[in-house]
Amino acid sequence: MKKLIPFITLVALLGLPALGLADDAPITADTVQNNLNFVWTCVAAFLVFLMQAGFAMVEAGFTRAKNACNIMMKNLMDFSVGALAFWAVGFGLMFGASNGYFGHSDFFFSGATGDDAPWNYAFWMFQVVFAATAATIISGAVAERTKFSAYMVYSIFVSALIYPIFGGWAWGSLYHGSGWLEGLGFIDFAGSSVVHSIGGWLALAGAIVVGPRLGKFDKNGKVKPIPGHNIPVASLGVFLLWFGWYGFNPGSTTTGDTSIAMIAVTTTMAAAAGAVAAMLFTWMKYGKSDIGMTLNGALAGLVGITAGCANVSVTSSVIIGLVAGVLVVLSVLFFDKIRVDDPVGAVSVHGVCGAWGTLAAGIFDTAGFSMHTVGVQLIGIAACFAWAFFAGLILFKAIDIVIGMRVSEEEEMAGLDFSEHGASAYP
Amino acid sequence: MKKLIPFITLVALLGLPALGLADDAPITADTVQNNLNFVWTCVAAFLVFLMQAGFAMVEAGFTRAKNACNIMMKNLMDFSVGALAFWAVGFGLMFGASNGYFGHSDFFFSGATGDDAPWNYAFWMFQVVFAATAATIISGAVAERTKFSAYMVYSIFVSALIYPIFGGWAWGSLYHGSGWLEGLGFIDFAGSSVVHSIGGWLALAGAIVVGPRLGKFDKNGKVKPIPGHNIPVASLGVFLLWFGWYGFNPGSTTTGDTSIAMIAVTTTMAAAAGAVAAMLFTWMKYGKSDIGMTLNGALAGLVGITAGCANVSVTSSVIIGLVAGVLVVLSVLFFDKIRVDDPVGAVSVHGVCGAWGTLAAGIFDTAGFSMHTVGVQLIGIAACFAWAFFAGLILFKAIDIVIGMRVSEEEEMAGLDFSEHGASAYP
Amino acid sequence: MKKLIPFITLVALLGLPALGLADDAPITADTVQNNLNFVWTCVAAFLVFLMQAGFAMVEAGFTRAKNACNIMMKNLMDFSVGALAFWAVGFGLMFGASNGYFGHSDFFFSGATGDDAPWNYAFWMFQVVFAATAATIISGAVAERTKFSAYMVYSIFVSALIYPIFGGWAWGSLYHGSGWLEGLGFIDFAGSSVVHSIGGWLALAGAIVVGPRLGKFDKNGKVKPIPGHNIPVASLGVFLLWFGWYGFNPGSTTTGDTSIAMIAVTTTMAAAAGAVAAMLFTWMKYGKSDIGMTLNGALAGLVGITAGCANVSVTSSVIIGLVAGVLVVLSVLFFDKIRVDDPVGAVSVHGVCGAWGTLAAGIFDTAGFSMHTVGVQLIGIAACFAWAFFAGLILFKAIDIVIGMRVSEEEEMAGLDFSEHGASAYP
Amino acid sequence: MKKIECIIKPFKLDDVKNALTEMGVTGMTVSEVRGFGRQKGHTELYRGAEYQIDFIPKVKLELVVNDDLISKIVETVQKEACTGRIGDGKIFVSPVEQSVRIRTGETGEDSL
Amino acid sequence: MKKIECIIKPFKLDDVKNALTEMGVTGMTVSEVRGFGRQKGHTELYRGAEYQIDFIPKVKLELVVNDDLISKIVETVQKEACTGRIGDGKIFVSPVEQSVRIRTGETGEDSL
Amino acid sequence: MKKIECIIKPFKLDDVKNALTEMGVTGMTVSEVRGFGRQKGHTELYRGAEYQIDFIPKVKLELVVNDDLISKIVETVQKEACTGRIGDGKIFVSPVEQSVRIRTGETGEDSL
Ligand SMILES: Nc1ncnc2c1ncn2[C@@H]1O[C@H](COP(=O)(O)OP(=O)(O)O)[C@@H](O)[C@H]1O
Ligand SMILES: Nc1ncnc2c1ncn2[C@@H]1O[C@H](COP(=O)(O)OP(=O)(O)O)[C@@H](O)[C@H]1O
Ligand SMILES: Nc1ncnc2c1ncn2[C@@H]1O[C@H](COP(=O)(O)OP(=O)(O)O)[C@@H](O)[C@H]1O
Repeated sequence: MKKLIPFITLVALLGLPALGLADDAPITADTVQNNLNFVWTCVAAFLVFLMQAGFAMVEAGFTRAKNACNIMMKNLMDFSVGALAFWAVGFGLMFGASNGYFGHSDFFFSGATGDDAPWNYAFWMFQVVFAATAATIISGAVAERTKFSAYMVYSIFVSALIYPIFGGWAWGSLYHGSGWLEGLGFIDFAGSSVVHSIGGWLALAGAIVVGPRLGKFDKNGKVKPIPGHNIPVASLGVFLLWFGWYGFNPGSTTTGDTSIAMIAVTTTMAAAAGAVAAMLFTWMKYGKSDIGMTLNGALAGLVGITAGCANVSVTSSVIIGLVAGVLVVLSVLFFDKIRVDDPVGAVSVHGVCGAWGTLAAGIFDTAGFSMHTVGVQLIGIAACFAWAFFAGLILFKAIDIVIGMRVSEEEEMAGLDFSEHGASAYP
Repeated sequence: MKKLIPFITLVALLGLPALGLADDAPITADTVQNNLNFVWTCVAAFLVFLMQAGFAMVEAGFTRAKNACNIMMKNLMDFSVGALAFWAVGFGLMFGASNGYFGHSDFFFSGATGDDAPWNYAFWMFQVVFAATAATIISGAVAERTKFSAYMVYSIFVSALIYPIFGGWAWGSLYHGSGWLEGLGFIDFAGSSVVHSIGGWLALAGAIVVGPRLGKFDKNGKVKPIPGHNIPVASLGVFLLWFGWYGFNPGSTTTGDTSIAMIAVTTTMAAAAGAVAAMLFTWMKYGKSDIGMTLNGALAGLVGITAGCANVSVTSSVIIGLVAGVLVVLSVLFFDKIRVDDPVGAVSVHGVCGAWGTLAAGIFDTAGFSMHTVGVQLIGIAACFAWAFFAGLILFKAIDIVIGMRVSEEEEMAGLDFSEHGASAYP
Repeated sequence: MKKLIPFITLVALLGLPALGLADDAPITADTVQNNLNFVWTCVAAFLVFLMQAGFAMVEAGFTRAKNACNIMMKNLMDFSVGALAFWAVGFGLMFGASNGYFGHSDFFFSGATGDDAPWNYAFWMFQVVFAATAATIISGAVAERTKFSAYMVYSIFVSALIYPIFGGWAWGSLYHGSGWLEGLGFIDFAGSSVVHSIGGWLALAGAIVVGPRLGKFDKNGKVKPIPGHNIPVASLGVFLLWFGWYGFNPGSTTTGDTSIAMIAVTTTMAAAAGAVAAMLFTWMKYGKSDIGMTLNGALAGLVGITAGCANVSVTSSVIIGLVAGVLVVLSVLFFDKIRVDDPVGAVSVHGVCGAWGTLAAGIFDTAGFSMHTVGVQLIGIAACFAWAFFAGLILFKAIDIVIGMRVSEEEEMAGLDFSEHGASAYP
Repeated sequence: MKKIECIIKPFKLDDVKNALTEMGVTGMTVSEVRGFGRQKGHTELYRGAEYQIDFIPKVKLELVVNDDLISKIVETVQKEACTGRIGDGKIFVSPVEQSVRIRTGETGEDSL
Repeated sequence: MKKIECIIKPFKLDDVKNALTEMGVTGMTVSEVRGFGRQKGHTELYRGAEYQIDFIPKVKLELVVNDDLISKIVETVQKEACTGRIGDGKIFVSPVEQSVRIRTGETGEDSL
Repeated sequence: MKKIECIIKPFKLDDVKNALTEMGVTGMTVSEVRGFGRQKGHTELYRGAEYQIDFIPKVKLELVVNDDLISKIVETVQKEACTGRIGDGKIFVSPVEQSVRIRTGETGEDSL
């Protein structure tokens, strides 16, 4: 523990008050606020990390038992491989000294480059969990049929290139960069677009390229549902994601200040409203409330409030959540109808509701409604779709050609647990 | 992220030290302490939120597979609907300007009302997760046989009326209110009565009105256990609840100060003692240690220490936990004997041990033992039971008459997953 | 809540800024920093607590359904019984006024002894969750065949004696003690040796004394794998452990300062690297990536970085993780070959990689490489093994003679859930 | 010696078992099966799409008994398992030529 | 009256069931089984050790039908369940002496 | 051609299977069942209340073989599955009239 390491003795001194020697080491309020910012930002990052577990549970619960190990591997690996890729390349592209389109410094992040090393670490820590989130989103949409090797490859490209480049456009100036989109005044506080829509539109491209699972659509194109194997696990995942979102949204202040409370409140209300809206809407539509949709509804509300969590009123957050909850249901049905097979609804939750959230952040801006703001938001939404979807198409097509995106029919029927990992989830 | 939103630039300034410009923005220690209070209160609220997942897992694990989806829906919905109801009505009743019996301001909480908006948000955030906890407690006691629609309705009434009114009596003055009970000097630091007993006695009323599950008691009234379908999941739930309790008890300071450590310690010791006591007690009683009871024992210890966590010694907390661990076992057996069917033991854990904890907070008060304090605690316990149990009976009876509390025999046998949601948890 | 309890009104005053009366109560930056240290240390302790759930899930997932309840009981009990034992005896031995070999004050920790009570509580809270971790590690290695009573007994001895004594050697001076090993300049920031190796070598002794599970090795000593029953649950456990590690490593500063960020980064990178290394290594070795090994790889990386998390560079942390990820695979195979049956790989993850991490903390020390430092680390590693393994052998042998370590063949075949607890995990 | 196979509604298992043991049946083997018949399945809802569940959970009871007991057992099962509602199930009787008790090697009647 | 037992590959169940219902079969009972045969199992990997899975998941289909339908049903099942790859399974026909519909007590042909 | 049905203790499955394959049996079908018999169940504890588990997990082994092999197989199974303790299970032999290999359409002996 601390005593054992020289280079933080200063810190140890600061710590000493705790050991009753306060008077020896006077420190300034600025220093303490700075420390508080570190504590808050790190704690928030840890909560966001836990979203990986949430995604893993949601995806596993909504798919079949024979692919559960593969899903765990994917979720563990897109974080692990993604973190390495973001460390080596992505962070520099996103936050390095930039020409407005991409950064070109701070590769193989060592914390040493640039000023003020300690804060670099805190900032990087918060950014890496965001990058991993974007990569994980795709996983669900291409589940149960994608080659593990192909998955590894695109995870690297997403964390190292696709996510950081758009991220730089919107958030670069938070560090050494500067992006054209933020230049316009684009509002995306915690990443409805930067993280969720990017992930969602990539997921769409992936689902299209890899194609639907065997048996998802019959010869006449009618949907034949493939129920997930463990709904309670999927629900646990949603609770974990919701919990992690309290790091995702309030944490995006990266300062421990009074603004986090209001962000936590809008986040809570939007999620609640999203779940309620989806529940009631399916109840009216089918005569029974649909649990899968309700779970998606809660996530839809969370994605929807992510952009505007810091600049909309509580009442607006409720409205944003309600709309997202209905939108996600319609969107899932729509993508089923156009025969895009998205086992967990990632495209609808993250892509569609991410776009909605970005728009809503403009419409309900507490700074007052202005066509200009809304216009900028629309530009951001369009840029996000264009970049993510087409970069995705190219990436996945390329992978498909080189190593193949999809396993063979036999392997798919046997399940990826066996064919990719020689394992079974519940032996 | 922060740069993007005007209204927290001050904050951003505070944050700047992190970016190495400390000197530009001198701030006071008071401001930093205030920020710290926000960070601590929000983090604590997030931990309490996770208790929703804990409750969901415990309840699902202790019931049958055919009702698992319904249980997830209930836990997701009592938080979501509850949050909306508490936002619209409950918060105002509990903390609004009050006549001593209920508040009558701050409805449809906008944060704008009253002074000092930012803190309102932090305070509200912490209160809403408490309200949701009270509502969730009932869920377990009426599981596997209650109509989902009835569940929705009473969740709204509990979060909007029953919980807030008693809460106002004990805690109103924390905000704009003032309650008669706190006026007497009633001690309930984190809510053994305000949250747990209220939930527990409502659960008792609910279990009585809805009646036992088919097959729980044979014609001679002998108990026929209906084992839960997933004990590891129930155990995970207990760990999550215990974790969340570290937000529940220490967080109730709503100030980031040195008192939280001692509260964390008493909370830990009471939970440990409760689990050990229940384990040993069942071991002696049945020759084997009973896992279900041991899990309940840990929760019993946590509920027991909730009232006194900040005003009893560590040794007292061990005693409180040991008593709670034995009490919960006897209580579960008692309610079985009087043929109240409580699938998860909610009444015993939250109702009975909540009362014990409230009493113990008086008996073991570090301020010294006084008959008066104990007397006040007894008044509080009685008021809590009277209010929650009878208000509950009326509420549930009314619902039973209007829409019916219970599903049909066929539906119950088929399982609520199918009959209420047309789903199955493990297709 | 706070208003209700006299003795923290000072605190309440500090809190008041939150209620808009800042000016009334001027406070110093030192006080606020001190409060921040409490908040940070407590939050970190809570995260470490959650590792208990992680261990429970990993162990349950990697073993058979018929022993799942027993595993939950063990994990709940080693924390509960362990906390009581550490409170009564262990803490005093580890941190009490010491002769360099063991402490002899602060038994039955009341917080009252010694100066500066509040900090005592925070410190104790952080230490108790560490002690519990060491005890839990053993659980996995002796799973599926150990008597519950024997388990209880050794948990007490580990938390009360074996862990604290070595802990005092390395960390005693953090409090009232002083250990010979720290005197030499031994580096073990967060406990690769103090917690993980101790647990791992005890696990080795336990696994040897209790012997392999029926059917793990055929007559010719060939390994016959006994697959775990729920890999997704094991994976959830790994995510929870990783999450908890963010309390374990950064929290070990026990001061809320800027150093925590860099520690969080090295922790993240080592875990990621460990997972990737194990995944690739098994892929090359078997033609398929092995999920069980990959999960162990992530944990191996975490254990490996624990000692050096605060004094190695980010690049070094990647190397440390990569090595750990390969090492754990080879180690698991090695212990299988020498017919030590460790169902979850606890010895390899915690013992072997703990030793590696301790060595690596010396090799990659940012203070610069020195044979002396490395030498001291080797002494520490040796002392750790010698103490834990032999003390363990004696302890387990003694227990075996007195009450027996192992259940009967019949009981083992029937499963411990039934034979020890008369229960089944999935009725 | 004959084998009686009964396919019944799961929740009837206890009643049937008790009735059989009361009349002196000492052994039977039970397995979970799914049935398809006049009692058509139901539709379930999954994330907004409905689908048909054709097979309904049933329990299959197998007993091998001496010929003299057959009629009595068939009768009892029929009585106990009957709810009068569609899907109650079937009873099938088929010949068994030989029976062995593994523990003792006894054969024929004594082995039951 | 005879019983037809079919052991088939799980993913063929739907096809077989549909074909049978089309030809007028009104009832059957299905159960999950594991098979051992020419189609040898596969090896799995668990934490670095390989092991052999001998038994392969199959589905067992049981129908009791009138003698006249036997050949037609056997033929249909054989056609529908056949992939031509090893492990397709078997069809066994055995005598049934008596059948009862529990709901009504009907016996013989009417009970099917 | 006859069907041999064996109900055995689960942990005996491997031994029995190995013995049978050694003696040249090429196929069998296995299913999880629960048994009721002389070996009475046990009581379990759930949240302080005890209850009786009547049905004990067993494994059912089904093989259809030529008549000439019957006695040898029955013998082997009896030997391998026997622990001498109550609950070892039963072996039942019953007639099979026809057998088809789905893959090839072969019938009779060749289909086994
Ligand atoms: N011909 C048959 N062969 C085998 N099992 C059958 C047959 N017909 C029905 N069953 C079984 O009996 C169950 C009940 O039959 P069903 O026709 O649904 O109602 P009922 O028994 O009232 O006629 C079915 O679910 C199926 O398991
Ligand atoms: N003699 C037998 N008795 C009972 N079931 C058998 C027998 N032989 C094969 N089976 C079942 O049929 C399935 C397929 O048989 P197998 O020999 O693997 O392929 P094929 O049917 O192509 O010959 C096996 O998995 C087993 O369930
Ligand atoms: N008459 C029977 N018909 C079908 N199965 C039976 C019969 N009697 C016993 N069994 C099966 O055999 C198993 C063992 O029988 P049991 O009487 O318990 O012991 P033993 O085989 O030693 O006599 C039972 O669990 C049951 O599955």
